[in-house]
Amino acid sequence: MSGYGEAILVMLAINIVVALAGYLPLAAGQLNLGIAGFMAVGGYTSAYLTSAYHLPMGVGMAAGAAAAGLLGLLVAVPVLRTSGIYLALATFALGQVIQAAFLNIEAVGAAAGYPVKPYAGFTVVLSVAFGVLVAVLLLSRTRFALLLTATKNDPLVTELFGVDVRAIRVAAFSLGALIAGIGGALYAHHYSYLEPQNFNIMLSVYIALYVLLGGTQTVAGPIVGAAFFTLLPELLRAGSHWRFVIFAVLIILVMAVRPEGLITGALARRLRFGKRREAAS
Amino acid sequence: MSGAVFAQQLVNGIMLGGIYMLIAVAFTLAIGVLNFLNFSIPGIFMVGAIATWRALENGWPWVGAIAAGLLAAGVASYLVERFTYRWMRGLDHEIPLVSSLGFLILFENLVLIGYGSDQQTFPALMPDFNIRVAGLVIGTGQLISLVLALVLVIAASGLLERTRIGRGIRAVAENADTATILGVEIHRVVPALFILIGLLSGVSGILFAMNYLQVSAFMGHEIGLKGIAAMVIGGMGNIWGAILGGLLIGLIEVLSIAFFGANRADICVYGALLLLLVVRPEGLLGGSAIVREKL
Amino acid sequence: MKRLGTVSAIALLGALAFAPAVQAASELVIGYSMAKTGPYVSLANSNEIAADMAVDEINAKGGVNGRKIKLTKFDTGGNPKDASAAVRRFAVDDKALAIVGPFSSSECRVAFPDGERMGIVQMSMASSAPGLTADMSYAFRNTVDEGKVISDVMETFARKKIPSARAAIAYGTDDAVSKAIGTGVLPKVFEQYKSQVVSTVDFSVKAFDLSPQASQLVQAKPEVIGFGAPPEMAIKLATELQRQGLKARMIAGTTVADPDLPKRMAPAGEGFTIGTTFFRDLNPATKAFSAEFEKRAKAAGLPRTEPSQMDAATYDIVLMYADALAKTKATGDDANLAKERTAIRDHLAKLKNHPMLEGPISFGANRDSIKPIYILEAKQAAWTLIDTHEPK
Amino acid sequence: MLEVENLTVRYGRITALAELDLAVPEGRIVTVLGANGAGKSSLLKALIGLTPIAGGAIRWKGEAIHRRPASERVKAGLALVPEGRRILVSMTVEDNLKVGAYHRDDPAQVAREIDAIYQRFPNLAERRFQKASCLSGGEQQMLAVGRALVSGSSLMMLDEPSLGLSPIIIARLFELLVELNKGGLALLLVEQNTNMALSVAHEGHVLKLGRKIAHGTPQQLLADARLQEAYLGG
Repeated sequence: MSGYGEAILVMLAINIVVALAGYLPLAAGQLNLGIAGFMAVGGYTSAYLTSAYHLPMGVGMAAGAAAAGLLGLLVAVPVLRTSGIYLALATFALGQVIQAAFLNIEAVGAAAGYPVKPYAGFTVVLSVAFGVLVAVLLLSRTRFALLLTATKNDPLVTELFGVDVRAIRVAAFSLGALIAGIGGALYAHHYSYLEPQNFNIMLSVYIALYVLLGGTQTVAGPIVGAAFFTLLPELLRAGSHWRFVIFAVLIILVMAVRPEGLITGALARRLRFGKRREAAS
Repeated sequence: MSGAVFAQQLVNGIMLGGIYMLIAVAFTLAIGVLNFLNFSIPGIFMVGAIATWRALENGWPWVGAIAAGLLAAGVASYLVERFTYRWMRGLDHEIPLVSSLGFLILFENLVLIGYGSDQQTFPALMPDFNIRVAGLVIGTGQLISLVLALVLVIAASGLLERTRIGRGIRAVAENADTATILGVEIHRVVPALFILIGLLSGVSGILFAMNYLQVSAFMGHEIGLKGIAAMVIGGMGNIWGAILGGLLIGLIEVLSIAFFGANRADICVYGALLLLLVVRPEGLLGGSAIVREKL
Repeated sequence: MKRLGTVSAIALLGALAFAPAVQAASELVIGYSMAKTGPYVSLANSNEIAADMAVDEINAKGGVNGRKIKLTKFDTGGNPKDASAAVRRFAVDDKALAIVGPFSSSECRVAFPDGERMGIVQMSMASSAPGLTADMSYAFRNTVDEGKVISDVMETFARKKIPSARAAIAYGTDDAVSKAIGTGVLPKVFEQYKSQVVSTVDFSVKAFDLSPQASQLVQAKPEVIGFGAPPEMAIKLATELQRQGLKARMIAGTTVADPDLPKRMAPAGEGFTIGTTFFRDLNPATKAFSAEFEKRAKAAGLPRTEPSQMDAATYDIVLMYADALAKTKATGDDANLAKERTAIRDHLAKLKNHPMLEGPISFGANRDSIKPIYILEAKQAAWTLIDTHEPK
Repeated sequence: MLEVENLTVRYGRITALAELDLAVPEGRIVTVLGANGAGKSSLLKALIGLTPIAGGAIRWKGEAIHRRPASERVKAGLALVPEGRRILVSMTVEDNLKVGAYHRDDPAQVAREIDAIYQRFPNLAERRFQKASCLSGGEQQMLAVGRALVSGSSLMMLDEPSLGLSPIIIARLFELLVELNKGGLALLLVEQNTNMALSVAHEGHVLKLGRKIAHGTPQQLLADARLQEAYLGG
């Protein structure tokens, strides 16, 4: 494969991981605008443990994921008292606070950034991303996924069925944070350098866009969304500096034509049904 | 810190708050009435300022240039309504958000292509645009923004409270279906509101350019984020809250810079926002907002 | 079936788009990592003109080793991830011998380790964050140490007896270079020149309101303010200081070396003094370069037509590469690529007082360049040369 | 005055109303009866313009109005008192009434009519500057009717006005409706409270699962087995 192709696939893999991190809470109706913050926690934790204590990269990544997940759990409890747009804004504030905090932590270089020693190459990044994808796919076939949708569509009725809606929400939010931590760790070890400025609000917003543009109803949605945002600017390279203008117009048009996202549940069912039909014939 | 410096810092904070107010009001109108976190507002803010700057560069008189800036901002906001809100009314509140971000990217990149990423110098209205009282320096431009923000908000509040279109807007804010059966023309009220939001953002952008003598493609980012914080702190949907929130954010920012350094300012500002959202999500003046139930 | 067709069409499209660029074997390829989109577009757009100028000049004289030079370009948008993709593309797909760029320090931090793993030289024209090339061997920067530059500014002040007993420091906290200047470089330089630091203020490089910082500076009444941040912030601070009524001379290193700066900050910037590595009216060569650059920039419709320090550095990087290709007799053949790339590195690392547009250039132990520093003062909306420090 | 021909309303694949014919002559009270899901609310929403129609025609004073937006239909003289009242609780009582007169251009006349409503409902007058959320259910219904009145309508459509009200309040409400009708206002009354509705109406239609199954005077309908069937679902 070409060097450029590899580089793009790595970007895509990391973007799919963080898109899945945004997808889980969104499937339960929570817009997390602080995913970049959780990525930063995962990335910095793994980078620090592997660089300062020479732990193996796998251990560092696991610790990064755990740290991000734990922070998610800690903030989910108070933050999930709010809902809808309030939650989106609370997570936005949280992401800003985390970014500002890393600007002040001298142990990881503060504004100067932090070099990351162990290197995660093409194979490592793609394997880990694939693992995350499979895990989320398996999760989506369990009762949990059903509860996420139910929680999103009608929390009151879901509660009446004896489901602890709050626990479902907290779980979705924390799991998303954990996956964001994995994404951040992959970023850290592949790109070998962390700066707080990398984890800004626009990154969080773009991740939310991956999911919303792709569709929040199936796991395929965030994947397609991440691919759209990763590959389209590359395909538009010929357009030189007009490429982001074309890109923006495409976002607006896609949302106008398919406001529920590119991949809706109905479309996914039709595709799956079609596949079965093909297999049968 | 001496008393004189502290007094100057208070003035600085209030003046900065004056800049945040108008943009916070624009956000609060979009959220309060339409339940729409309109991310294109920082872009419209920038469009208003850039258009004014271009007109001035082309030798237009001040009044004409400002009119051009306001027109550009109004048109930009109308476009956002036409291609985001109108097509997606009644869907999840995240969806127009995505398209409004598309517009932010669009506006910024168009300006980037046209005029580059450099900050451009905005001509000064007069050589020393300041008032000096008892050792305090007060920016006239900022003072005008502050007063204008208050006047515009009183006007907007009056418009909402006392006029027919204002009642229509409030009716739509509470329940679009009910407003429809009462004969409110949603297809007119909503675009009108968007144009109002665009004009407020545009005024804010132009005042910003006059005060800080600069325009650039990304000028709306920082102020947009602070504007959102100000809106939430005051209470979403409450225009008086936006005023209070703008002032508070301005003061928190300036005082935290003065006491703890610029590195800590964002922690203070957004930490306050986070704390408020956890403790009192409806905001400081949330009780009397345009509408509460549906958020 | 139909779906299969669609899927394969998309796959084909993707394969086409991401396929390596095919090159003619007769050319020597140099990669150019540039930022045509994103936050650095204005500064980096003009670099491209300088790079093209250098390539055109070399090829007009018959190229190198009997072959033409070919510059393959990749737009990073100022984004570290794209700078990393650029290195891979140049090294693997384009079989480039060396890489011009990347532009910013953030990009270098990610792209340099990649270049190290792939064994290909990169040379940045703008990155000046300290310590970026430590632990590397293929990473070069045609930029100078900010500590040296600012110390030269103070040396000039001492020579010319410009008052600088009371000093203040103003710097950006959320940018690596700015913070290093504010917390590392400036305190040391002021101590060395016996200036008392009476106030230190910091700000975010994204800030637009510097009134709280200016109020603190006004209170401290310094004679000279050491400044570490991008040029935009210099304009903001100078304007705000003038508004609050402080007259003090600001000094800075290469981070603010924008040819248009005095014009953009006028009249607030009067007396602003910087050290830089390029001055357009220095000699016939720089004047000729500037004239040709201006012509091309106008033709390209760029807003700024006067070459900056980064433009001159880019031009010199291409010329240094051409020289290295000639001296190492590079062929660009696949079989010898790795060896030739390393030979280029070894040649460049040994460069001493090599005559270039910017003046004689050498590379130090950490492969950052050592070259003359020109001290410029803003007078009546233009830079004037007040002193030159040749490398020792 | 109002003529409905072949009206069909669909939500996706579900047909809520099929080929309905109906007329409300000037000054008359017409009631539409039926169980839950019979299509009564869909009919009113289609008439006011809240739900698009899938077929048929709606004529108002001889003119086809089914392609016009709701705001124009209100302006032309149609008013709807929706199910559940739909009072704007974030606004004051007075503002609710003023929104009712949204499209009217004669503020002085509107002010007089609002005063008349206050005289009729002293409870509302007492709370004119308070938020409508502080009103009781009965007061809210009066406000909803008042709001429809100030729109200057000549046909008032009411969707289940008696729902959730005490018998005393219901009785007062129907007294009021009869009085308004005597003043010349035509009414289209959708009710589950069959007896109450038929006691005031001039004629009635019975719907079942979106189709009309009976039509006649109250006396005819009360004697008609199909009315029982509509509710018992037999």
